[in-house]
This record gives sequence, C-alpha cells and structure tokens, in this order.
Amino acid sequence: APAGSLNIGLGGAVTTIDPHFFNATPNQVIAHCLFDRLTERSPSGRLEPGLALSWKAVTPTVWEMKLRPNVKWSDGKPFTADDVLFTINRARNVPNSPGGFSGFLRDIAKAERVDDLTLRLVTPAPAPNLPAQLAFVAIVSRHAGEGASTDDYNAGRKTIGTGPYKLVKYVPGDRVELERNDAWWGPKQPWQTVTFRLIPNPAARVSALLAGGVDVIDDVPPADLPNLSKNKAVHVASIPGMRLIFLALNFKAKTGSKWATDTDGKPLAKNPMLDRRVRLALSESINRTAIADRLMQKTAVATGQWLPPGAYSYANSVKVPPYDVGEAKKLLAEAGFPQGFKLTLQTPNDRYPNDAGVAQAVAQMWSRIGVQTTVDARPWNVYQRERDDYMAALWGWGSPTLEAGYLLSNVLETPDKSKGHGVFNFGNYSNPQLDSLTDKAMSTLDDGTREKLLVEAVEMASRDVAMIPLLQMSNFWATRVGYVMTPRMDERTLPINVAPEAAK
Amino acid sequence: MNTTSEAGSDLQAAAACGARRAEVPIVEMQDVSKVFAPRLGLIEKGVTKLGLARPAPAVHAVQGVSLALRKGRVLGLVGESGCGKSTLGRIAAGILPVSSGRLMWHGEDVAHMSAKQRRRGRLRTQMVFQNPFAALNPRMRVSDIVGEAPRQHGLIDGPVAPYVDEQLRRAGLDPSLKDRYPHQFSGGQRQRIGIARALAVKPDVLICDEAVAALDVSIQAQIVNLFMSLRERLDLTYLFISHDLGIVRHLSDDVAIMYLGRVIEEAPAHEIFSHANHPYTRLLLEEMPRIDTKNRTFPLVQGDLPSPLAPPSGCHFHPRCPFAFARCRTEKPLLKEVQAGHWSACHLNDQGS
Amino acid sequence: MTDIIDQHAPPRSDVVLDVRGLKTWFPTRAGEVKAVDEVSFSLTRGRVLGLVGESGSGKSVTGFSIMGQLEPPGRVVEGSILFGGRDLTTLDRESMRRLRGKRIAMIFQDPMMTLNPVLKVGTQMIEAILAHDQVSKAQARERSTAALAAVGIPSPAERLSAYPHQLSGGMRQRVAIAIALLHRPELIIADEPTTALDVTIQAQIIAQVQRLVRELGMTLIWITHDLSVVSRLADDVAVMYAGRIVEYGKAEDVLNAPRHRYTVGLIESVPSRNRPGERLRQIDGITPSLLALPTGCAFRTRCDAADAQCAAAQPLRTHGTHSHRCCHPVAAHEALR
Amino acid sequence: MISWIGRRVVQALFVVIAMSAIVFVGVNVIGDPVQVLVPPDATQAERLALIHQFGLDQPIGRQYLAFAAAALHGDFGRSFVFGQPAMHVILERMPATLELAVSATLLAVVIGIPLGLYAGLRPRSTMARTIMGGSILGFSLPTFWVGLLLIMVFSVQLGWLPASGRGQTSLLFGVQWSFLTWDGLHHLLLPSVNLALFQISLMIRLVRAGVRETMPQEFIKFARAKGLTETRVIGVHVLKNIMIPVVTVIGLEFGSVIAFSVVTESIFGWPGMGKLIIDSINQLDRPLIVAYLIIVVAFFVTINLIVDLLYTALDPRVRLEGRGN
Amino acid sequence: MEPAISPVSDSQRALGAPETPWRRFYRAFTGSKLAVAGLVLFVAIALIAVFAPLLAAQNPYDLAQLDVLDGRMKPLTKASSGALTYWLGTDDQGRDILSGIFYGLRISLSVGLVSAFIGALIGSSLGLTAAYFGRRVDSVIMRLVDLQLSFPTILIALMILAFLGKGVVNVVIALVIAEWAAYARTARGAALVERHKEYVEAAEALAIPSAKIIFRHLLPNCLPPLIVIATVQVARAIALEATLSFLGVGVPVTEPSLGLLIANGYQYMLSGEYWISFFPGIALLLVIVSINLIGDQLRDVLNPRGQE
Ligand SMILES: Nc1ncnc2c1ncn2[C@@H]1O[C@H](COP(=O)(O)OP(=O)(O)OP(=O)(O)O)[C@@H](O)[C@H]1O
Ligand SMILES: Nc1ncnc2c1ncn2[C@@H]1O[C@H](COP(=O)(O)OP(=O)(O)OP(=O)(O)O)[C@@H](O)[C@H]1O
Ligand SMILES: [Mg+2]
Ligand SMILES: [Mg+2]
Ligand code: NI
Repeated sequence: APAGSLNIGLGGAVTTIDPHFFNATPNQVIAHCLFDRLTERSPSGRLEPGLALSWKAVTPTVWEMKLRPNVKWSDGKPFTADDVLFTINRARNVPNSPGGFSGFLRDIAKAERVDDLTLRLVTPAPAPNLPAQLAFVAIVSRHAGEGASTDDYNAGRKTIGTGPYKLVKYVPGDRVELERNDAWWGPKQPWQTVTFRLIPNPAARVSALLAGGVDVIDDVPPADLPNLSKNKAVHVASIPGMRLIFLALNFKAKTGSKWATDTDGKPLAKNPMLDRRVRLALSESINRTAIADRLMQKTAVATGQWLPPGAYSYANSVKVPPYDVGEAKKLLAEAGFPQGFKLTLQTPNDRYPNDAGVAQAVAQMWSRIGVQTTVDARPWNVYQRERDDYMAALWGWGSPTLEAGYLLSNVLETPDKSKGHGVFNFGNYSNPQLDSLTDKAMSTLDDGTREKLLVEAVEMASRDVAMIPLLQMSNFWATRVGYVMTPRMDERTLPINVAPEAAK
Repeated sequence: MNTTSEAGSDLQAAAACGARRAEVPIVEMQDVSKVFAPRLGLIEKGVTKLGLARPAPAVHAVQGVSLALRKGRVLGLVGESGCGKSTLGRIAAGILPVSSGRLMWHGEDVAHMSAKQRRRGRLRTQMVFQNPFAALNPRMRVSDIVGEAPRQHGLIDGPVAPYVDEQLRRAGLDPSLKDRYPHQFSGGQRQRIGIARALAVKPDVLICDEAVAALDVSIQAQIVNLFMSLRERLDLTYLFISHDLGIVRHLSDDVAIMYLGRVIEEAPAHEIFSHANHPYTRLLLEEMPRIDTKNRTFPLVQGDLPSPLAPPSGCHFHPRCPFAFARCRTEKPLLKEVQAGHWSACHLNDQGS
Repeated sequence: MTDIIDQHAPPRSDVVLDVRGLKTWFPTRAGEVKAVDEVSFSLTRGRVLGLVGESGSGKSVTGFSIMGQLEPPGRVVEGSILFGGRDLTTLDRESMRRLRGKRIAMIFQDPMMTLNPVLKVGTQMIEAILAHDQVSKAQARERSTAALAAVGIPSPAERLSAYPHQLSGGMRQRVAIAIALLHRPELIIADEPTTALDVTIQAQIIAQVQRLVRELGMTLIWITHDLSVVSRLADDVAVMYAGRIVEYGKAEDVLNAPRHRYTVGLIESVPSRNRPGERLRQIDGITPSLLALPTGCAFRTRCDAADAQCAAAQPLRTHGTHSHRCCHPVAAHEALR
Repeated sequence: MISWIGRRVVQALFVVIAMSAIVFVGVNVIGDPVQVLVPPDATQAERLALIHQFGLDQPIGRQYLAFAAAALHGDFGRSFVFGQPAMHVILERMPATLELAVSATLLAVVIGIPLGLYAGLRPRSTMARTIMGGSILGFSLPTFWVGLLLIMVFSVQLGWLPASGRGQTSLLFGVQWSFLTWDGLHHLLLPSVNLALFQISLMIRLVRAGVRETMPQEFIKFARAKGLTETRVIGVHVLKNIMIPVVTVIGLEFGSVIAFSVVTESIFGWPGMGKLIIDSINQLDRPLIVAYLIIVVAFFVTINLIVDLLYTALDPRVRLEGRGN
Repeated sequence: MEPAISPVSDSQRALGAPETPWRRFYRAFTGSKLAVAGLVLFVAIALIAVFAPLLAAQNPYDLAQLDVLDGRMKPLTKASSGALTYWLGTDDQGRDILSGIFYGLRISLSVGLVSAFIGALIGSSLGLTAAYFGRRVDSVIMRLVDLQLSFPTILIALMILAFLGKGVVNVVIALVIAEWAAYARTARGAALVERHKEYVEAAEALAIPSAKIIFRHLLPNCLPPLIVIATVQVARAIALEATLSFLGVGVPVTEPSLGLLIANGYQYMLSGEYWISFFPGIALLLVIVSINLIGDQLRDVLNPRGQE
C-alpha cells in the first residue's frame, strides 16, 4: 500500500453510514472516524473530553457541558450547541431505524442551550452514567442533517462531520473509503486515506493480512493467534475487553422441564437452579482456566465477575471461582442430587467467539460431576425464541459504560418493564436486596461512593451465584510490520489508534 | 399349427351370449371424431382471443367415422401412415375418449355407462399392438403380463398358474417359458405373448393394430395363421388394422379404407379387391406389392401425403387424384352406397348417375 | 468357391464391385458374432442387385463393410472388396473417406433418422459437395437445387432452407437420395430405403431410383426383406440367411424357380401366393443365433427336408448363373405351386 | 410465443405469491426480528416502538396483505437492518453475484465442453478416464471445503491470488464490475473457480453423455457416408446436437449457481446477494428475504425464457411441435 | 428402424439358460474395475459406520469422555489419561478425530441415505403421478417443483429448525424437502416417455387401476434413471448436510457428522492444525467418490446403449 494510506480488514459488516441508524460496532467504527462525540473514551477506557471540553452536575439532575470552541464541520461551518440539540433529537427518531441509540439518551429528559458553547442536560433522576453514555452518540450537523435520510448519509450527500476523516465512498458489503480531514481539531493524522474492507470470513481476513491486502485486521481468530504471534511480519495487539461470557440459569421455573430432568429423563420435581448449592456446584465444576487457555487459546481470561481487573467498580474480593470437582460433587449431593441430573445447556452458535465450543467444554465438565449435559446450539435468530425458558444458557454481555452497574441493572435486577429493569434477565433472577443496592448505586453521583456500592453489589451477586460468569473476552488485532495499533477496550478498530511504526 | 378346437366351456358361454344378440354390432362407432389439440390454459385462450398469437394447430385424427364390428366378422382397416387407423382402433377399445360422436358396445352407449360397466366393456374389447417390443412391460415376467389382468378382475376361479399356462398354450407358446422376461423372446414369440395377454380376459373383440407389421416375413405368416385359428376356435370378432393390403385381403370379411381421418370406402373384401370404386383405393391396389410383378417401369404416382395439420379442403384426396374436378376441391364427399353393401365417398359416383 | 462366381463374371472391365469371401465378425463377450460369413458377389455397371433376407441376416453389415463404416468392434476378418480395382479392406481412412459419398454412396432405411435434425437441408447437401469438390458455395447450392429437382421435389430452391422435420417422410428420403446422387457415384447401396414409407410413396421412390440408375448408369445394391420390392427392381437377387448368401442368381430365376428351401418358404408365405381365408404356408421355428449356428446348413433346423447330409458344410452349388447352398435343392420344375 | 411468455409470467407470479407467503409465516416461526435487532438493553417501550415501526404488531395475514398491496405498487418494503428499500439493497448487490455466476458458467463452458467432448469421443482412453474421475471429484466435494482449500493453497501458501473481496471495480452501464480491472479479475478468479467446479463436472458429464448418445445415431453414420471429414462430423453434426441439452442445463443450473453462490460468497467475502441473504436470514430481515426470493424467481423465469428461446434457435423441431404438452 | 429387432440374439436368449435381469446386471456392473473398487470402498465404509461403536477408541458423542485439555492434539499423540492414542489427533474439544470420523460416517451416511431414499419415494411418486395423469395434476406438481427449486435450501433448513428444533431427523427432513424435486423431475421425464409406450396402453385396455399402472408398470421402467439420480443425490445430500453444518444449521454440535467435523476444524486450517478438518474431509471425499463411482457404473450399465 502507498505511504499514507491505511487498509483495515473488518470482520463485522458496516450496514450504514448514518451514525444514528443502527448501533453495531462496525457502524460505530465508521461513525467514530467521521464524527466526534461530546465525550470520548481513551483506548484503555478512560472518559475524555470530546466535543465537550468539560462537564459537571450542577444539580443532581442537571448536567452542564462546555463545548469545544473553534470546531468546524467538514464543510467549513462552525460547530455549536445547536448541532448537539439537533443530534439528541435526531438520534432518537431516525425513520426505519431498528434502534440502538435511544438507550444512550434515555436519561435525557430535556436538553437546553445556554449559549453557543454551553449546554444543559436535564435528567429525570440522578444519572451518573450520562457522560459515559454520550460517548456513543455521534454529533451531526444541524445544517446538513436536517431532513437528511439514512440514504443521504449512505450516499455521502449529508455526511458532514467534525471527525478526523471524511467519507469518500461507501460500497455496501464491500468497503468504505475515507480521506483525512485536515481541519480536524485533534492531532494530525498520519493517514491520507483509509480503506475499511469488510472481510467476514476469519480465514480470509488473516490471509488478506498475510498477503498484504490489508494492514490491520480486527477480530483475529483465536486459532491463528499462536502462528500470528510467531510471525515476524505481523504484530498482534490485545487488551482485555468489556465483554463477558456467562451462563444464565433459570430461576423462574418451579419444577424441572424437558431441559432439566432426572437421570431417567423425567422432568425434575424441583427446579435445581433454585438451590444455591447446585449453582455453586455448577460454577465450581468448571475449569475456566482450561477453557480460556486451551479452547480459547488465551483470547479470554477466566473471571468471576464482569469487568477486567483494575476497571472502575471491579471487586478485588471476588476471585475466579475455584475449580474443585470434589467440592462440586459434595455440594450436589448435599442439595439432593447425589446421582446428578440431566441438563440441557443452550447456546448460540454464531454469536460469540466459539460460543458452541465453550458450551461443549462446560458440558464436559458438568458431566464429570454427574450433571449429564446436552448442548443445544442454535443460530442466534432461532436462539432468541425460547430464551425465557432455558434452564441454563450461554450469553454474552458487554458493559459499554465500563462500570458494574450496567450489567447489574440489565441482567441481574428483577425484570420490571415499566422501569426498564432486568431487560436481559431472562432467567428471572430476583434478589430484592441486590435490587435496592443497585438502584441506590445507580442514582449516586459521587464516583467514590458509587464505586463502593457497586463493589458491594458485585460481591452480593457472586455470593448468591446469581449467574455463572465464565470468561472475560480479550480484544485482538493484528497489524503488518510497519503499523502499530493501540488496542482499545471497546473493540473499535480506529485509524486514529494506528500509527506508522517508528523505524528501528 | 394345430387347429383342433378345444375352447373352454366358459369361452363357449361367452360366445353364446354374444350370439343371442347377433343383430346388434358388438362395437359400433357412430360419426366419431377425435381432435388432438394442444391444451390451452386461461392465458393462452385470452391471448389467442386477443389475436396476439396464432392458435396452435389441432390434428383432426379421425373425422366423422361410422363403423360397426359385427359378431364373428373380420373388418380390415387400411390406410396410409397417419391417417388415423390407430386412433380409431384405440377409440373402439375404449382407451381414447371420443371428441364427438358415439361409441356403443353391444348396443349400449359407452357415455351412459357406469364406471364399472365401462371397465367390463373395455375388457371385452382388447388390443394387440404393432410393436412387440414396446407392447410388453420389460420388467414383468410373462406369467405376470398374462395373469395380471384376469387376477385383478377376478376372472379366474381356480389357481392362477394353470390358467396362465392355458392362455400361453393357446397362443402357441410353451408354458414352461412363463418365468422369463420379454427380452428373452423373439419378436414373433412376443407377439404371441401379447395375444395371450389380450385373450386372457376373454374378450369378444380383438383389435389388431398392425399386429404383424413389425415381424419378419417368415414369422408374419405364423402369426397371421394364429389369428385365423383363434378366430375359429373362439368365435372372435376382429378389427384388423394394417397398411398391407395383401394381409388384409387374406384375413378380412369386410374392408374399410381410410384417408386422412375419413373412411372413404367400405365394402366386403372380395368386392373391394374386384370392384374398387374410390380412385384412392384403386391406386392402392395398383401399387400393392406383388411378388410376381415383373421388373418393370411404372408410372409415377403424383403428390405426397398431405399434412394432417392442414388437410386439403373438400375431398382430402383431391390434390393427388387424377380425376379431381372443381367440386372435389370445395365439397366433402359423403359415403354413398354404390352397390349393396359397398359404400364409397367420391363425387365421381354422382357424375355417373 | 468364389471361383464358381468368377466363371460367370462379366468381362473384368465392367465389374464395378467384386466382393469375395467377405467375413465380417463382431467379437463380443459371448463369442464371435459372424454377422457376415463368406459372402461373395460381384456387380457389373448398371446392374441392380437385390439383397434379401430377414432381419439380422447380415444385409446391413455387408453394406457397411463395403462403406468401411463398421461399428467397432466389427471388422472384416477375411476376404476382399474390390472396387474400381482397389481392395477397400486395405485402404487407409483418408482414402476411404474420399471414396465415400464421392464414388460409393449409401441410403439408409429410416428417412426420419438419416438427416441431422438441427441442420438445414441445404447445409447438409452443400457440405456433402464441399467435402469432395472444391467449388464455391453458390455453385454447390446450385448443384444441390438441381439434385433435389432430379428426385422430383417441387420448388427445390426453397427446400434447401427447410429443416428435415418440415418435410414428410417421403420427401426426406428423396433428399437422402439426392444427397447420395450428388457426386454421381458409381455404386449406390440402398439399405431398405422404402421400408418405413407408405405403399404409394414407396412406389414413387422405387420408380425414381430406377429411372435415375438407368439414366446415370449407376450400379445399385438394394437391401430389403421384401421380395415383392425386389421383383420390381432387381436384375440379380442374393438371398441371405444367418450371415451367408444361400441363393444367388438372376431375379427371375430366383423368384420363379427358387432352389433353396428357405427361399421357397419365403416366397410361399407371401399372402398373395395363398388363397384368401386359408392358412398361409409358413416356415416354422425361428432363426438360429449367429453365435450358435448349427453346423452345415444354417436352415436345417427349420427345414422339412433336412437330414444328416445337411450337417456337412454346404458349398455354393452353381447351375449357370444360378447358385445356392443346399444339398436338397428344390427341383426347378416343382419349385413353386 | 406471447401466450407462452404470458403463461410463464403468471406462473412466476404464483410462485412468488406462494413463496412470499411461506416466507412471511416462516420468518415468524423462526424468530422475532425485533429480538435479533434490538440492542440487548433496550427497554420495553423501545421494543414496542420498533415492533410497531416494522408493522409486526399486526396479525400476520394483515401484514401479508399490506405487503402484497404495496408490492403491487412496486414497493417491496424496507429492509429492517438497512432501512432502505429492500429491492434497492438487493439490486445493489446483484451485479456482484451476477458477475460471479456468469464467470463461473463461462468457465464451465470453456473448460467443460472440450473435456467432455474428448471423454465422449475416446471413452476408453486413460485421459478420458482421468477426466471422468476428476469430474467425480468436482461433483463430490462440498463447495465450502473446496473454497477453503483454494484459499489455503492459492492465497495463503502461494500468495498468488487474493482471498477475499472484489478488488478494484470499474464502472460500466452505471454498475461496478470487477472483471474490467486487472485487480478485479484477480479477485474474481478463485471464487468463480470454486463456484464453477461443480458446473464444470456437470458440463463434462453432460457433453460426454451427449456425444455418446449422438455418435451411434443414423445421421452421424449418414454424415460419414457422405464422406465428411471427422472434424466436420464432430464439430458440426455432433456439437450442434449436443448444444441443446447443454444450453438447457446451463440455464437450469444458472439458478443453482446463484443459490450456491451463498456459500462461495460467504467464504470469499464476495459482496453479492448470496452473502446478503445469509446475513438477512440470520437477522430475520424479512423484507430483504422476500425481495431476494422475488429477484431469484424473476431470474429463474427470465433464464428459462432465454433458455427456451435459445432452445428454439438451436432445435428447429420445437418450433413446429409447439409448446403445449 | 427397430434397433432391438434381431431375432438372432433373441433366439439365442430364448434358447440359452434364462438369465435373470439381476444376473445380467451383476455381470455388466462388475465389468469396470473402478466401479468394483468403488463398491468395495463403499461397503467398507458402510461397515465401519455400522460397527463404529466397536471400532472407535472413544465415544465422541459422550462429552464425559472428552477432555478439553486434550484439545487439538497432533496425530499419534497419547491421551493425557493414557487410555488411548489419538491416531489422527483431536479437535478443539479433545475429541478423537478417528473416532469422530467413524461416528461421523454413521451420521453422514444415514442422513444421506435416508434422505435420498425418502426423497426418492416422495419425489418419484409425485413425478410418476404427474406424468401419468398429465394436465392439471402435472401442472400443480411441476409448479411445486419450481417452487422448491427457487427456494434456498438454507432457508428451508432454518424453518425446519425453528419448527422442530435441532436434530438429525430434522436435518433429514430438510434434505428431503431439498431433494424430492430432483427425483420428481427425473421420474416425470422418464415416465413421459414410458407413458406413451404400448404396454401402458395395454394395461389401460385391461382396465388395470391407475395406481397399479403407475407403480407396477411405470415405476419399474423408470427405475434406471432414478437409481442413477439417487446415487448422485445421496452424495449431494451428504455434501449438503456438510454445508448446512458449516453454516450452523446442521446436526447437533455434540454429535458431529463429517461435515460438522470439517466445519469445526475449518478455523484451525490456516493455523497449521490441519488434521481437525483434513481427515474428516478425506473421509467425506472417500464416501462421496465411492458412491459416485458406483453411480457412474450404474449409469453405464442401466443405459441400454451402454451395454457391450
Ligand atoms: N396423442 C396424440 N397427440 C397428438 N396427435 C396425435 C396423437 N396420436 C395421434 N396423433 C395424430 O393423429 C393422426 C393419426 O394418428 P394415428 O396414429 O391414428 O395414425 P395411423 O393411421 O395409425 O398411422 P400409422 O400407420 O403411422 O400407425 C396423426 O397425424 C398423428 O400425428
Ligand atoms: N455392433 C455390433 N455388435 C455386435 N453384433 C452386431 C453389431 N452390429 C450388428 N451385429 C449383428 O450382426 C447381425 C447382422 O446385422 P445386420 O444389421 O446386418 O442385419 P440386417 O440383415 O440388416 O437386419 P435388418 O433387416 O434388421 O436391418 C445381427 O445379428 C446383429 O446382431
Ligand atoms: Mg398406427
Ligand atoms: Mg439392416
Ligand atoms: Ni392499488
């Protein structure tokens, strides 16, 4: 590739250029290049100023933000608070959008312009996570975006951003070509042109890298990591990610089902998952390290919670559950299953990295303590259908806010549609104590106090084995020699994080 | 060929039953026609109506033919290829439905019969086919080929095997060969199997559609002789379709000549061969191959067979007829009795009177 | 044995075709099929030979042997085919090709199958001309038109652009004959060309061929199983049975005074030689397999007069121009009733 | 002719109606598109809004009728995922698939016919046996496995050809094509070989069978009896007769080439309809699935039509016999 | 011309020992060494499949016998338990590839054979019926065929999966739905030719019921092309199952067919752990090639022109 140009092979599919149409990582990657956000994440996950230079809560329910001055849109017009107001409105109302962005703006009841560079956001309740959530919403210009449809963005007609790059061409399913925005307010970018090529097939992606067709690939297939790491022509970059693979258990059923039977195949009289000892046995019988190291080839690490160590609200007291077959068998016997039982573990087979493989490995291990486990792997679209009835199911959860509360309120809180609690709590785990602790933490603005509360909640959930956390996924990139990539916790593959390698 | 009569009693009973109604023809076709038209869907019909496409051509294979098969007699049906002989034969056998006209079996209109009656009637009119290689199912043993239908229709009282043996023997085949497949037989033998199959359901009428045409000369005589002896023994009625005038003359009591879907002359055999009336018949007789014809130069017969898709107007034969005149081109000649029992369709007959 | 024929052979210069002791065999898994065994005949210019015999007696194989178009694994095992002084059995492929269609032509039985259904009549005629003569396409077209006219096809120029299926069976056979005549070959082999046609059309074709042969002075082998056709057309008749010529002679001799009992049976079983309504005289039994021919006379298993003598090899016996392979020949006077 | 085209179109309509109905019901059975598309943390209200927006709150019959009514006006709905008119999304991807399918078919013709001819003319030769053995392989190996091997060998081991994507494209008739640039051709080669492998084998077999069937025909004997050279006999008489089934099968198989491009496209990252339909099925993007199927049916009908026209051109007999049964 | 009329050979048959069609078939089939090799190979494979539980060192479907720690072992390594040697290595779950192939053969073969058989049954019945009755019946059935042919198999498989859940049986159902049309078309084509032969007319004249005509007269005579198609379709079904597994809608992950083994190993192909995918691929290749060899010879034997 000619100097100053960067080719990136993306595993995911870019489905649109409209930054508010569909929230998927590849779309976010493109939006990240073309637009800026009020707040930004550093590669390691720190919250940093973006188009907003600073923010503070003037009252518990009002955030005030100071905007960056002298920012220009790529067509030369100045950026003002008006654009932000327009964006907040637009992102919630994109026609035909399958959604995805209103969640980040859910906490904003009202947005007010104070002056050209000052903004007030009113929330119905204290919303400590709002600045973090705003790191997901690309700010688009009012003058170009008014009345603009998704098609207009895709065609590049209205794709006016303040970001480091400008759109040259978008070929659906194939590629996105960008060129440098020399007027960007940030540091000067080394790449004159950037091309994202969509290469969903992992092997093809790797061979494209090896063949020199692309300089950077994301989503490196685990199987290739050992070889790529050895390869002198390639660098591998990795960072622990924010995505957790866990097993959700069924707390809703009173009895067993076709998916939880005694050893003769008759549904169990009592739902075994309601017994903490069973849950603990299931958790302790899993050799997480083996799965992470052997099966996942170190693309994941064993975990007992859902954030990487060192992250905000990480509970140091909660360790990776010990792998102890003897203890697990004992617990099972205590719970009244000395003979074990039969269980079906559900898993998608096209959603998370090696999802079905992980489920099988878990099933192996469960079978060894007498829980004869069958794995039922389904494509994601079919997998969803019966998700409320699964006895044990494998899911993944990312915490984009990089704090524990996001998972607590969505995955572990008692489901409550009106409050929007527990939307991902398909097993119906319900612990009033945990609920109130979570609610309290989520309305506490003070970071220190909030962290304490969150850690307490994490400890409580793990004591009760509310779910079985398995793996914390790491993010991997590979670049050709001559390119260095600063890995990002949020999985995005951004040209601003790629630099030419300093000659040695 | 042994000709000793040893017909079973049941067959005699059947024959007797037929005799009582001797006056009524066993099979009678009244003004039957058969049109083969490509099936038109709704859309084609619409499009054709709108004049966007030409209607697909229809073949008038048989046009207004009336023929009767009388008890115990042999009717020879002669005509050139494609003139509708087979079609007429299949209509008589009840395999093909008529497009118009009436088919009567024993004086009863087939159209008014119940399905069961029709099945019975159909059994009593059997066919022997031209091609001894296609007419037998190659994947069935001879015993099944012959025995299937009588078993299906419960015509056998006792065990099947002796019955099948009897049928084979009667057709001049060694019953010990009955476990073989058709491909293990010669053409003549196969034709005998076909005959045994037809006779196994005790029909009154046998429709022989060019039944000896595909056979070698020396075998032809064997089969013709078999037909003759069977007729005597079983009091059968034949519709004998052939383009070979020699064989027809040898076998038939009456002869009908067909040309392009129409019967143009019908008369007792000796009458036809001595006093042919229609120019076409005379032409046929003229060209009839005879072994004693000496090496000679002959006059050329004019013209080719017209296409049945677009038959000539008026008398179908007029383009080839040496005597054709204006009326032949426009008016279809009707069958008229020129002698007692001798019918002919030619405008020339009107001129004479 | 061939020398017997040689005695009667007309002066050498006039002999167009001389087949001597031809043996064409097909090796098969079940054994050697002797489709043609010791066949000899010769033809002088302008004569018509009727080759008669029932199905499978080796008539077509004889024809294809002459054309050099045997289907593998068939091959000429022995004998010679002298044509214009050259032995065709020793000719290389290219020389044989030059001969085919140019000096020897063949017409096949089924007019529906002999013309390529997807090529226009004109194409098929013109290519036949261009295969041998270096003329322009226009000239070839002209010659084709003339050839079609010669066989009695109306508006021949238009027919050239017709496809075979647009012609009736008789027309197609006439086209095939026209193609055979394009180069005015010295020898035409007609393999049952009228069997598939109707009586009236058959008569037309026979008449036309006869006329053309006479006018152009060509030599003709007419293969058929129909004795009545032969009686109209042929100067000489050869009757084949199970791969051998069992009787050979002038047409009137063979047909009126047959000597071999097979020939007699054939003639007598024709309906017109029988009284209507009576049983036809028939030859009982069936033709033996070429793989398991009885020794001696192949016909003896079906012959009333057969005795031990017939099991011996049957040489060709000759009486004047009339020869046969039968040790109990029918006396000339009692031949036919 | 016109009536026959009319019948084809009406039949195609029936197929489309039946198929879209099946898809409507089928997609509903498979799963809920909203659950697939919506972010995991979406609230109930957001879900409901989406359901309403997609019209999924209506009874399935009503949804279908609405679709049908709109379709009559040329509106086949908007993709759930792309938010664009479904037909537009498909048509945008169609050239890539077409290009792949056509080049695969071309390869099949260019390679398959000569090999088949050879195998048919010299059935007993070693070469012919090798060809036939090879064609068994081409027939037998699952497309995806061959695709992987191709990538392994030619992209990874040898590094000769790119493993993925369309490469540089260039504009012709307002559409981007790969075959117009050198780089594009490079990218096109592996996937089209992958896709063509089955077709090549099929073609070899078909041609061989055709040759074996045609050679013993009387008219071939007659052609030889005319003294034609072997080149002309085979090149004209045999070949022209073989072309009829070949063209028919190419036409019929063109459909399955497009269907099988699903696999090839997903392996080679070829941005065509096939990959799109897999993604759409995974995401239960019903309007896209329906639009895809409509396009495919339209393809089938058009191809069959062209095949029949070619058939008429090649085989003069069908003209007279008409098309009715 | 009647190509078959040659009383010579006929009489020979009539006189010689009666040779049953089967014996003739046997003789013709064994004419090709390659085909016999194919048959032997196929029988061997079938035996392996049948006796897989006895032959395999490990039950690859019993998760308790697998150990993730033994995952991706090279060929010829010993298991960490010491109980067995992984002759062909292991996959990422620690499944012995050789045992996996033995068991996978079982699944692949039975899926292929069963689906081809049922497909043949349904498809040829419909095809024959269409050809025999013609007209409306024909139109309806042939439109169904069209419908099937323009429907991506993957979509069918997904719907089946959604309706009935995952399982070998459901894969078979999906394959049957994907395959019947080929049989229907073939049967119809063959039957259209047979239908107008005189023996069918004779059966009609003998008032044999339609069902009997279809199944006793037409079917046996349409068998040759159907048998040939069936061999191709068995191979196709096996390959299709593999493809479905590759796309994630095939057999259950814990009971891998050959196709699923290949699909699972596919990600390791580039990284040098070739054996996971390669050996099952070879096994699949052998199966399909052996079936095709047999099918090829059948095609030649059953084609009347091809004999001798
Ligand atoms: N099933 C059919 N569909 C369409 N046309 C048919 C059908 N059967 C017969 N015909 C046409 O009807 C006409 C008469 O056919 P038929 O078979 O009765 O003639 P034929 O006198 O028996 O001729 P042949 O001597 O050749 O057997 C022919 O033109 C033929 O093409
Ligand atoms: N390719 C071949 N392989 C084996 N045997 C053959 C082959 N061709 C012909 N024969 C045998 O040669 C013998 C003579 O065949 P031929 O075709 O010459 O007979 P024919 O007299 O022309 O008969 P028909 O009147 O039926 O045309 C037959 O018994 C036939 O079985
Ligand atoms: Mg007829
Ligand atoms: Mg012959
Ligand atoms: Ni309207």
